[in-house]
Amino acid sequence: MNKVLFFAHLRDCLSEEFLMVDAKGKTVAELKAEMTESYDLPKMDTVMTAINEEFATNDEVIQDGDVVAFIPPVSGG
Amino acid sequence: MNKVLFFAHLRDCLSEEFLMVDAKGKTVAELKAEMTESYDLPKMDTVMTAINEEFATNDEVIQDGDVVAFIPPVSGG
Amino acid sequence: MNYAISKEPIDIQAVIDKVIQREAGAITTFIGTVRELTHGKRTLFLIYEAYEAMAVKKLEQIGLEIEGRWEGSKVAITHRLGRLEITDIAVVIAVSTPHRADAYEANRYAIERIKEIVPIWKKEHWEDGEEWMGNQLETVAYPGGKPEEDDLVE
Amino acid sequence: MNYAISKEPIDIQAVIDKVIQREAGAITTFIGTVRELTHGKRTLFLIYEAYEAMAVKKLEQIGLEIEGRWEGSKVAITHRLGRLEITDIAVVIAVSTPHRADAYEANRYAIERIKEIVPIWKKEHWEDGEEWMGNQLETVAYPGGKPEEDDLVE
Repeated sequence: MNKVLFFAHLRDCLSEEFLMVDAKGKTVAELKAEMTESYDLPKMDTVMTAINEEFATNDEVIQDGDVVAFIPPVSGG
Repeated sequence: MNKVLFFAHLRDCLSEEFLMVDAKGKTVAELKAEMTESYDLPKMDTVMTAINEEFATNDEVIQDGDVVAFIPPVSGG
Repeated sequence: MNYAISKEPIDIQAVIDKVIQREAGAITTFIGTVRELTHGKRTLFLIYEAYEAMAVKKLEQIGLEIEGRWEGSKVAITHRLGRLEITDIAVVIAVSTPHRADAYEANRYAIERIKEIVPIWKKEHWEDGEEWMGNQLETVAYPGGKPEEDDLVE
Repeated sequence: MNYAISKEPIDIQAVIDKVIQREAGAITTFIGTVRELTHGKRTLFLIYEAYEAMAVKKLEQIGLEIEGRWEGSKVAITHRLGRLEITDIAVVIAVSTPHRADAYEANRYAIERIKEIVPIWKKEHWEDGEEWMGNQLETVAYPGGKPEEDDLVE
């Protein structure tokens, strides 16, 4: 299983801080597409993805136990 | 009479922080030349002059009571 | 630790103390504060949220980038989370270097990188609404005109 | 007073407090510290001396120049006098502005102007001698080679 984290406006849309999902073997792009459709998430094309706290590319394959996070454009500072 | 102030290496050369001098009617350049000769002051060509705490040009004329200061190249900061 | 996320007000001097070194002739700090007006629009307060573990890692990465690029530099960064009022401090960046030009350049680099890669988000609250900045959603209309991200992210 | 000469150690936070404003999104500080090594030559300590009344006036002038040039900026500068040890703070410059690019540029302008027009002098003390910096006298020979002024004045 995989913990999938949401932040900022995605968290507001979902009303959840995270979901437990079986994403093993899926690419980042595949998981993102599924999530976008299932939860009607807005503007996911601007959202980056992190696996285990490091930015991941769209074709990276998710392993069992990986923590995935969707990272909207940041606005710290 | 005029108070003439010295700083940094000029103060060390003179062993005085200031001198009382009658410089009324003299230009900055004239006073500087006299002082340089009388006290054998080194490298006065790099030294700026202030009258009453403002930088003065060489041809400015000193009035009675003006406070004159010789300002070696600064090194604050 | 030179890189931190804080739910309490940031002690500026404590961040500076982390970069003091005998080889340094210059320390610069950048202090990001909450500004009241942007293009005439009045901010009431902000909320900062972060992916905390990753944010600390990314701050560390920025510090390593700087120490690799500006010789003899030392870096410390603390970013605040939670609700911030006008004039409250959101971030403090301290950089020490042997020579002063580097201290300015390296510090500027740090804040620009924070705005690129550190997972921290700011929600602006105005009199007539609220919005996560940087989200580019355009899903909420603000009668007073929506401020541009580039003008806000400081 | 936003412009000061101090014989006591400088309280950085107190200088920063002078430039806090609701319109500011950024505050930069420059902290000049006493560096131990310059081109491999070891400084033991420094003495700073000033033409105090004029120095304060010139710091004020620099502040006015900045506030005229960078809109919405606010400036405070304190310079230390007397004997300073390695890592001691010689000068603190704080500048607040609405936007961050200005805060860096205006702060950099302040330190460069201080080195041009503020009547403050630094005497370096090394193991093998001492010298007023910026005097370009070349009347004292240092076996270890005399450091260049440009490399020292920070």
